[in-house]
Amino acid sequence: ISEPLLFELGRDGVSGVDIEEPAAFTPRLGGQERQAALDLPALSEPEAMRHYVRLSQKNYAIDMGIYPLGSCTMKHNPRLNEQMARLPGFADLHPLQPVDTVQGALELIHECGRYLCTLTGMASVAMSPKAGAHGELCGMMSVKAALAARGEDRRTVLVPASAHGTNPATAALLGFKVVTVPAGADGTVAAEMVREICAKHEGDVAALMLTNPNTCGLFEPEIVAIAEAIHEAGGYFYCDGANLNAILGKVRPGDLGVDAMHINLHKTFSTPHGGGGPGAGPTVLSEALAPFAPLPLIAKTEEGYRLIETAEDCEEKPFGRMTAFHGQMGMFVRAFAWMLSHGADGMRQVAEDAVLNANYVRARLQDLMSLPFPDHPSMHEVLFDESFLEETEVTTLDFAKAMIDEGFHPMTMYFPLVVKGAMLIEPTESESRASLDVFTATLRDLVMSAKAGDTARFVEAPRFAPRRRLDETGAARKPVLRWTPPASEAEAEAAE
Amino acid sequence: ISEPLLFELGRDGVSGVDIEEPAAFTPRLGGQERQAALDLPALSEPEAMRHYVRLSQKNYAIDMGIYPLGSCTMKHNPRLNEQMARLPGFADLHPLQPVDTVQGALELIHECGRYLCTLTGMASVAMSPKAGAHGELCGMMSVKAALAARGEDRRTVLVPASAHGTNPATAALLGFKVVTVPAGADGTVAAEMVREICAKHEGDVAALMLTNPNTCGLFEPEIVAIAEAIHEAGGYFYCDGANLNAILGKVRPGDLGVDAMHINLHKTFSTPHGGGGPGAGPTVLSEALAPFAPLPLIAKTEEGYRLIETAEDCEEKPFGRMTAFHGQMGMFVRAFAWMLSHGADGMRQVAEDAVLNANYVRARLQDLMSLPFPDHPSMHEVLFDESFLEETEVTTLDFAKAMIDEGFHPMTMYFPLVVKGAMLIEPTESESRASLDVFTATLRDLVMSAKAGDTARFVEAPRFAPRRRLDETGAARKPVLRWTPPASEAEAEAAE
Amino acid sequence: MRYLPHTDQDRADMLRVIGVETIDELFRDVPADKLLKEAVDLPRHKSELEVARLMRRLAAKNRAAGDGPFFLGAGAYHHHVPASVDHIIQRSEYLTSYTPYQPEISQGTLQTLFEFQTQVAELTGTEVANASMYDGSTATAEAVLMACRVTKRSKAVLSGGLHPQYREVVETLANMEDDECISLPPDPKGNEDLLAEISEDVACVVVQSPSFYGQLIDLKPIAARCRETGVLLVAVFTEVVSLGLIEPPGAQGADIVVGEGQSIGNALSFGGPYVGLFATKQKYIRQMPGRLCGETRDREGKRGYVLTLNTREQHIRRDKATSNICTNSGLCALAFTAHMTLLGGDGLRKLALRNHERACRLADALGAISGVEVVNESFFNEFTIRVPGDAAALVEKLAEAGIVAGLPVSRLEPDCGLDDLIVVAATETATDDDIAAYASAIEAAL
Amino acid sequence: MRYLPHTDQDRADMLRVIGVETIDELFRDVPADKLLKEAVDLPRHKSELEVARLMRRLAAKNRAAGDGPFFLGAGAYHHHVPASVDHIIQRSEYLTSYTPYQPEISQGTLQTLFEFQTQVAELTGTEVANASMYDGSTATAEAVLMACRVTKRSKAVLSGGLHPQYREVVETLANMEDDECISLPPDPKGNEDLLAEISEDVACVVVQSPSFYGQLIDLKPIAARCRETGVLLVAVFTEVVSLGLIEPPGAQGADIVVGEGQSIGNALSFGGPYVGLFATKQKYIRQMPGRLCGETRDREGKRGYVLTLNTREQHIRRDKATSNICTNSGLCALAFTAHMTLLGGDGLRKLALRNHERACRLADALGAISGVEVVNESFFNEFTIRVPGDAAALVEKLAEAGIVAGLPVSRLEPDCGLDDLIVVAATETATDDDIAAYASAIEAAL
Repeated sequence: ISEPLLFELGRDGVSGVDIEEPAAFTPRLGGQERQAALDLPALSEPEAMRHYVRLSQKNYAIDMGIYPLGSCTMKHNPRLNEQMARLPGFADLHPLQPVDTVQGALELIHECGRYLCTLTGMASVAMSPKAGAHGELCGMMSVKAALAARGEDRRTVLVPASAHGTNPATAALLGFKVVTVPAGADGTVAAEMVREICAKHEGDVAALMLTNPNTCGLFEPEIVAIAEAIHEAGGYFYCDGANLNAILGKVRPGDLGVDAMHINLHKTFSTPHGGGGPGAGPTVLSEALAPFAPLPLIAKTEEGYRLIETAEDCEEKPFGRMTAFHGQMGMFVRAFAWMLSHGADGMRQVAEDAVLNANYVRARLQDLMSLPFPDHPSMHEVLFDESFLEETEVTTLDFAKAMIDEGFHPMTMYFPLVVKGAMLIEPTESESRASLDVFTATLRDLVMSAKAGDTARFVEAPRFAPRRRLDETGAARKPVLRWTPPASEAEAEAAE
Repeated sequence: ISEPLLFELGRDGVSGVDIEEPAAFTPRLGGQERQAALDLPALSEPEAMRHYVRLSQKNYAIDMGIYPLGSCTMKHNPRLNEQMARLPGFADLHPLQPVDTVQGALELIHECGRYLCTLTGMASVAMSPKAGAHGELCGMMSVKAALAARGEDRRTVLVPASAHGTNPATAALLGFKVVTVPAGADGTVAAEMVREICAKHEGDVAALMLTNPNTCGLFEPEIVAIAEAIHEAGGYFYCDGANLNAILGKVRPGDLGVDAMHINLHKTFSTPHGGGGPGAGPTVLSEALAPFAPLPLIAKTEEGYRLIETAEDCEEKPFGRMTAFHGQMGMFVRAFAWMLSHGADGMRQVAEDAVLNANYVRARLQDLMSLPFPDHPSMHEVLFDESFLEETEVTTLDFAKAMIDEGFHPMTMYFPLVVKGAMLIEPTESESRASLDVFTATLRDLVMSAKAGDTARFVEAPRFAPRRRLDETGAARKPVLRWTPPASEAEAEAAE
Repeated sequence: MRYLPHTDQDRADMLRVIGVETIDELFRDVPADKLLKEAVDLPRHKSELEVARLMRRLAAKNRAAGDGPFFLGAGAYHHHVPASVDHIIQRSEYLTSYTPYQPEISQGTLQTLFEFQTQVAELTGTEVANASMYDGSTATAEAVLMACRVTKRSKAVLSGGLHPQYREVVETLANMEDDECISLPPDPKGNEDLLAEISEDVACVVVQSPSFYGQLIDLKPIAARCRETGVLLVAVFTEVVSLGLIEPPGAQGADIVVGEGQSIGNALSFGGPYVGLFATKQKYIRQMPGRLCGETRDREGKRGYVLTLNTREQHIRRDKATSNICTNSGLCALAFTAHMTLLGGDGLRKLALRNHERACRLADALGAISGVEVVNESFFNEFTIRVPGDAAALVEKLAEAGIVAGLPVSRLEPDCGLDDLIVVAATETATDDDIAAYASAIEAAL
Repeated sequence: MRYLPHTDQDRADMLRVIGVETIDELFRDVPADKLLKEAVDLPRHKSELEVARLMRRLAAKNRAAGDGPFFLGAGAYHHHVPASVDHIIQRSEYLTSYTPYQPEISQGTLQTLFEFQTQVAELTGTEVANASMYDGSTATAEAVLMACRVTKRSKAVLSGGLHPQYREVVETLANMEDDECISLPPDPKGNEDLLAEISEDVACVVVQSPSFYGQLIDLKPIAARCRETGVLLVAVFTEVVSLGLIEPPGAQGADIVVGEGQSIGNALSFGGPYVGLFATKQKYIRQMPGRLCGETRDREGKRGYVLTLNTREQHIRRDKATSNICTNSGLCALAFTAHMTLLGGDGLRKLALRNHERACRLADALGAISGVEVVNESFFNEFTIRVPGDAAALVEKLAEAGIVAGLPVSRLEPDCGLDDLIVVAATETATDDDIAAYASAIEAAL
């Protein structure tokens, strides 16, 4: 059943809110009164509720089943954390209140940061970045600031081919030249290769941006040597923390030589993805980069917590400011509650269970699907490529869409780019063995079906979703990005 | 997709809660330690969340579409009221705290009661009944207590044929003899008929139990004369308040001569039905019955609100106690918020819109469906009978099940009993005209289809629901009321 | 008005379709002099902001249980309810659905009720349970009515350990039904001679364990005597968490087990809504009150659930119904089931142990104070203390000091010579600090 | 651990299926000396009850906006959000879904984003909007980057009425990108000479209205000058409710309109998460940052929605992407859209009028106090006052009296000679009593 757009449901004169009528007064708008029409219809509350509930039912969600998007860490979102974030003492708090009236909030941010530093073995943390990519930007800005403080204008940034797309985008945004580090045949980066590239760009190497565990789901075995190589070349080691879930409480990036790493609170620390955000990307920094962290800073003193909002107010050399205010407080509350709930023991167990689950999926599928990098154990996610579909007329995309008809969300497709038709499966620690058994049994059945030539099951998929396959090319060619009122009633009906 | 029972999902050693381990201590259970096995498996929180979310998706609900169950008043449930009921000052309050620590709660109950008395034109209210049927019991107990105080042992209670089933059940429970008042050909009760029956049972008439508007959706035109008749016979007039929504703010039952009426807060006042409760059934009483209201009573005094919990503590003659504590506080909060939100003007509009909607549905369908009582306007619900299906092989039940396939919840079927194959439609004020247009257009299409002989569309229905028609007879013949572990794995699989 | 979808234009158009000029033409069956010409004498509609402000102001006049040390039980208990439970019951699909009369589109509600019935039966050590009652007190009254139906006798004996308000509810109904009710005097220590009251003319005996005063009662000898005399044993509990640690009444021989389920999944909410549990033996199912959910198959053979044995109910049987109960406590039952699912048997045992441990520590702390006597020898998470002088005044004094100290027995049992008793509870929510604060406050107050 | 479904038995069985003995065999690529032998130095896991207790204790150390008179704005606003909005965003289907990469099973999220884009475009008087940014400040920085891409120039002029922290965010990014940034001095009254700064070498000029100080700015002459010089006008707002009453920037000729959407649907939440609004002209869509949702058809011709123009984005373009932004603010955008749907155009206008009226009354009340001067002649729901002496000290003093009096400008603009200014806001949440309390408190404090 199609749900109309709200603009097609709403009509003038209806309202979903009641607002007190002001007594007479003299406006002071200085000639800026709105002249333009404001053509936004309203729905009454019952209509609005029904509209958004009905629309919601067209979504897939973690609460409905496994969501095995590789590199996305779609784990259970505890509702305790939602409740805590809604306590008036957090939710109903203005970022610019007098600091004496927000001591609990500052304490929470400070403690949350301390936990993150302890877990990663790093010296300090910038809490304000709004999301992963923003945290990356923060990390690389601190690199740039540190280089500038050294009086150097290095421009080369090494990025492995398997990196998240945000890595080169971030480097480029800051004016760095991106040099790609090719992946080895086993899916990992060789320290020797890093050393070679550093040598080629001697004196110009600003940083290496590496994801570890990498996007093939493998732990970089030479990471310590890689860190040494980049440090010897005078560069900094930026680590993409998207895959932190695999090593939480098992390995500390700081011990590996990392200088900066963003942390996706909406992945490892379970703050809800919400259909695409909000995220939060606190960025931990080594001793070397710590002085360059952006504003604001929070300091614990004898008289309570201090909030440092201007460079004049501190001894550090902050490189500036990433955002107004202090970052994603609502996410800090959730992430901190998650850390308290799990504790040191539980977080370590999280990493172990996440890795266990990925390897279990791998063990249950490796005879039927193709594993491009069989030499290393997988960490929290397992990567297959499409060579097992070679003899069939089924593509990775078709295969993924067929999973929808079986009631599952597909895995990440066509990423990383280093293998052909990648299928990256990350079950997370939230899945029970029973859930993984059903999931892998379904995948096995699909593989058999593809190999048996039942192509229709794939190219026609999805058949049981709210929509069949959508024309994405058409959408991009002639973009329709907003609703416009139909020219006439007749046209409106024709359009349906 | 079938969702297993939690007992089939759960397993030992899993837990969805963490509980602090007590330090060593000496139990004082006096030999009452549990010896019996406690064979209840647990689910971890992610599994439990998924289980109950997936199960929820097999339900229909107001938030998904019209829920036109006649006599059930399935209206929009504002979420503000849910929020308010969860304020710690209400939700986290013990009923037996010192009264000085619960003054706000007592004030709320008292005010909520005052609103109900004002809306109904009655002298007082017993707030404690837990639901509609409980309120009925309360009302009839106060009748019995009043009769006893008069030193009379009257046993006859008049109940119209169209009454809710709870009416005769309540009267019988209290030892009254039920005498049925036949409905007139126009669906209403004639005062003359009441007078005749009273005459026949002279001196023994305890009360009349009447629903107004009645279950045919009609306002009893002779209600004032009926009230006079019962009063002249020395009986009391109990009015079933299930259909109060039709007359809220338009007519006060007290003005019509009513002595007692229960109010379903979960109907007229929108507290959520929650899949079958909890409800709340405050019962308003006339001057004549007010002294006999059950405990507890709340009195407003100069020093604050007093809570009267024992008969020794008051001047009234309470007939006893309906329940432990003070009634459905959580529902009072919601209902009071609803009343404040609507105000006197909004509540009057509610009744008008509810009546408007029912008559609109009637106007849109009366040419195709059969209206047993066309002489009176409908109030908040419209009653059809199955004579329009006479020439077809479709029953009222089939017709209702076919509505499910169209995405609607069916109306009330086979009630009231006074017409054959009753279909009772109550849209409530929450439905927009657009919603009613779609609903009635669908019903028209179904009627045409039935008349055109497309029997399969009906007898096969529902086809698109989570389940096809269920074997209710089999369920009652060999009742299986609980899960029991399968004798062996093999049997378990065979059962699926 | 934000909840009403019609515009004035809509209304006018719809009246035209109906064929009347004004809305009051549709109210023409109302006697003209009774139809109100204008709105009743109450304030006009308010914005959400105004309503919220007003309600918050009222809420702020109350002292919430979580605001400080809290030791009150006596039939309602302050427990922690997992956040996920509240999330589940707020799902539109559960919250805004009706009684599952159309089972094909109500399998969510029905399956959870089936799970509920199974959990309750297992917890209470009985064979079957219904889909919930209003609360513990009304469930107790219904149990007495059912016992009268089963035994065709009309006399009930109520133990002196029964919650006084439960007793009043039973007495009120019995009185109205012209049944006989023998209520034994208040019995803090659980040493009344109940066996002496059990004889062939009695329909049932009603015993609460843990008793209102916290005392654990051995039901087995009572059950034995009941069996001999054809009397039904109705066992009552107000604290369902106790079943995690103590022998369930069904296993001790009770015929009907009823109780309050609030402790699992449900907020205190100043006394309601709660969820009454009702369980009994398979052979009595056709005499049970309330709704029952049963397993069945659909046309394609798939397992499904329906409300069943409806012929007991009033919308079919009318004046021959087993009870006038119609509504159950569906959403509270769902909360119970969701919480119970998170706990499981092991979790409940752990929770119960933690409760018992807290209560033992509290008893030790209070018992150590000169002048304070712990009355009960065995108890679960609740017990009675004797204090010098007027207990009610002491509780008020402690409330002013921020401590909710328990229930002075005289509040519910005036004029019984029990003015020096306080019923005191400690759940998992009581911290060591809370217990210490109570002890020092009571010491200071004496 | 309540969130982890495995039992130790499950783990052992699964390791056997995998074919390893211990979990650490799966960690064998980690250098042995780096693999932690035991848990890090943090406390062990806590029960939900303990976590809730700890978090509540922290929350109780803060003074919530609703706790008393509150007049602080300056980029974040204390509004009432309807309860239904929060209910909607807590639906599992919205809350626990990912970015809609699989459109066939994400139509709920996608359609709401399409509704969001339409609402934002209409509100701002522009042609198209994206599916949201992190917040207003980062949206402003992205607007400057986009203007540089469009004009192929690299100099931005920032008005002195721009929020100081927005200015810093733009400056930080410009500095890092080696772009030039001309920031005009703080301009409380809105009388700076911006036109003089606009010339052919400028990529964009960034103007906020209502300004940080509350002043309403006429954008039309600035837009005209921009058109003459090929400069893009980036219009900024921090209070989206103002668009209900004042002429939208798009209609005044702005090329890019960015702002903070928090006021509609979103809590203050100590500064985040918020929702950045970003709108521009149709011709620039391929230069826009952030996600875009577009209408299309499925295989059967049914209308549906997809993320579109992804080729701008970093997972395709990598180092050629228009922005490094990946996440949007989806759930906050949904809250915005749900609240905006309840309001509609009329409701927003009424809400805006109520805000303006409250602010006018506050201005009258404060302006009447001797020594207090209202700086702005025109404003929406926020304005600046000048007080005798140190504004920061005064605000602290009033906070002790329970009144959150506004933002002392010196907190964000130290050493600018603006130590006597306070930015003050009044929304629909301010009652007459609140306003009176503020006025008498400030009078007493002076």
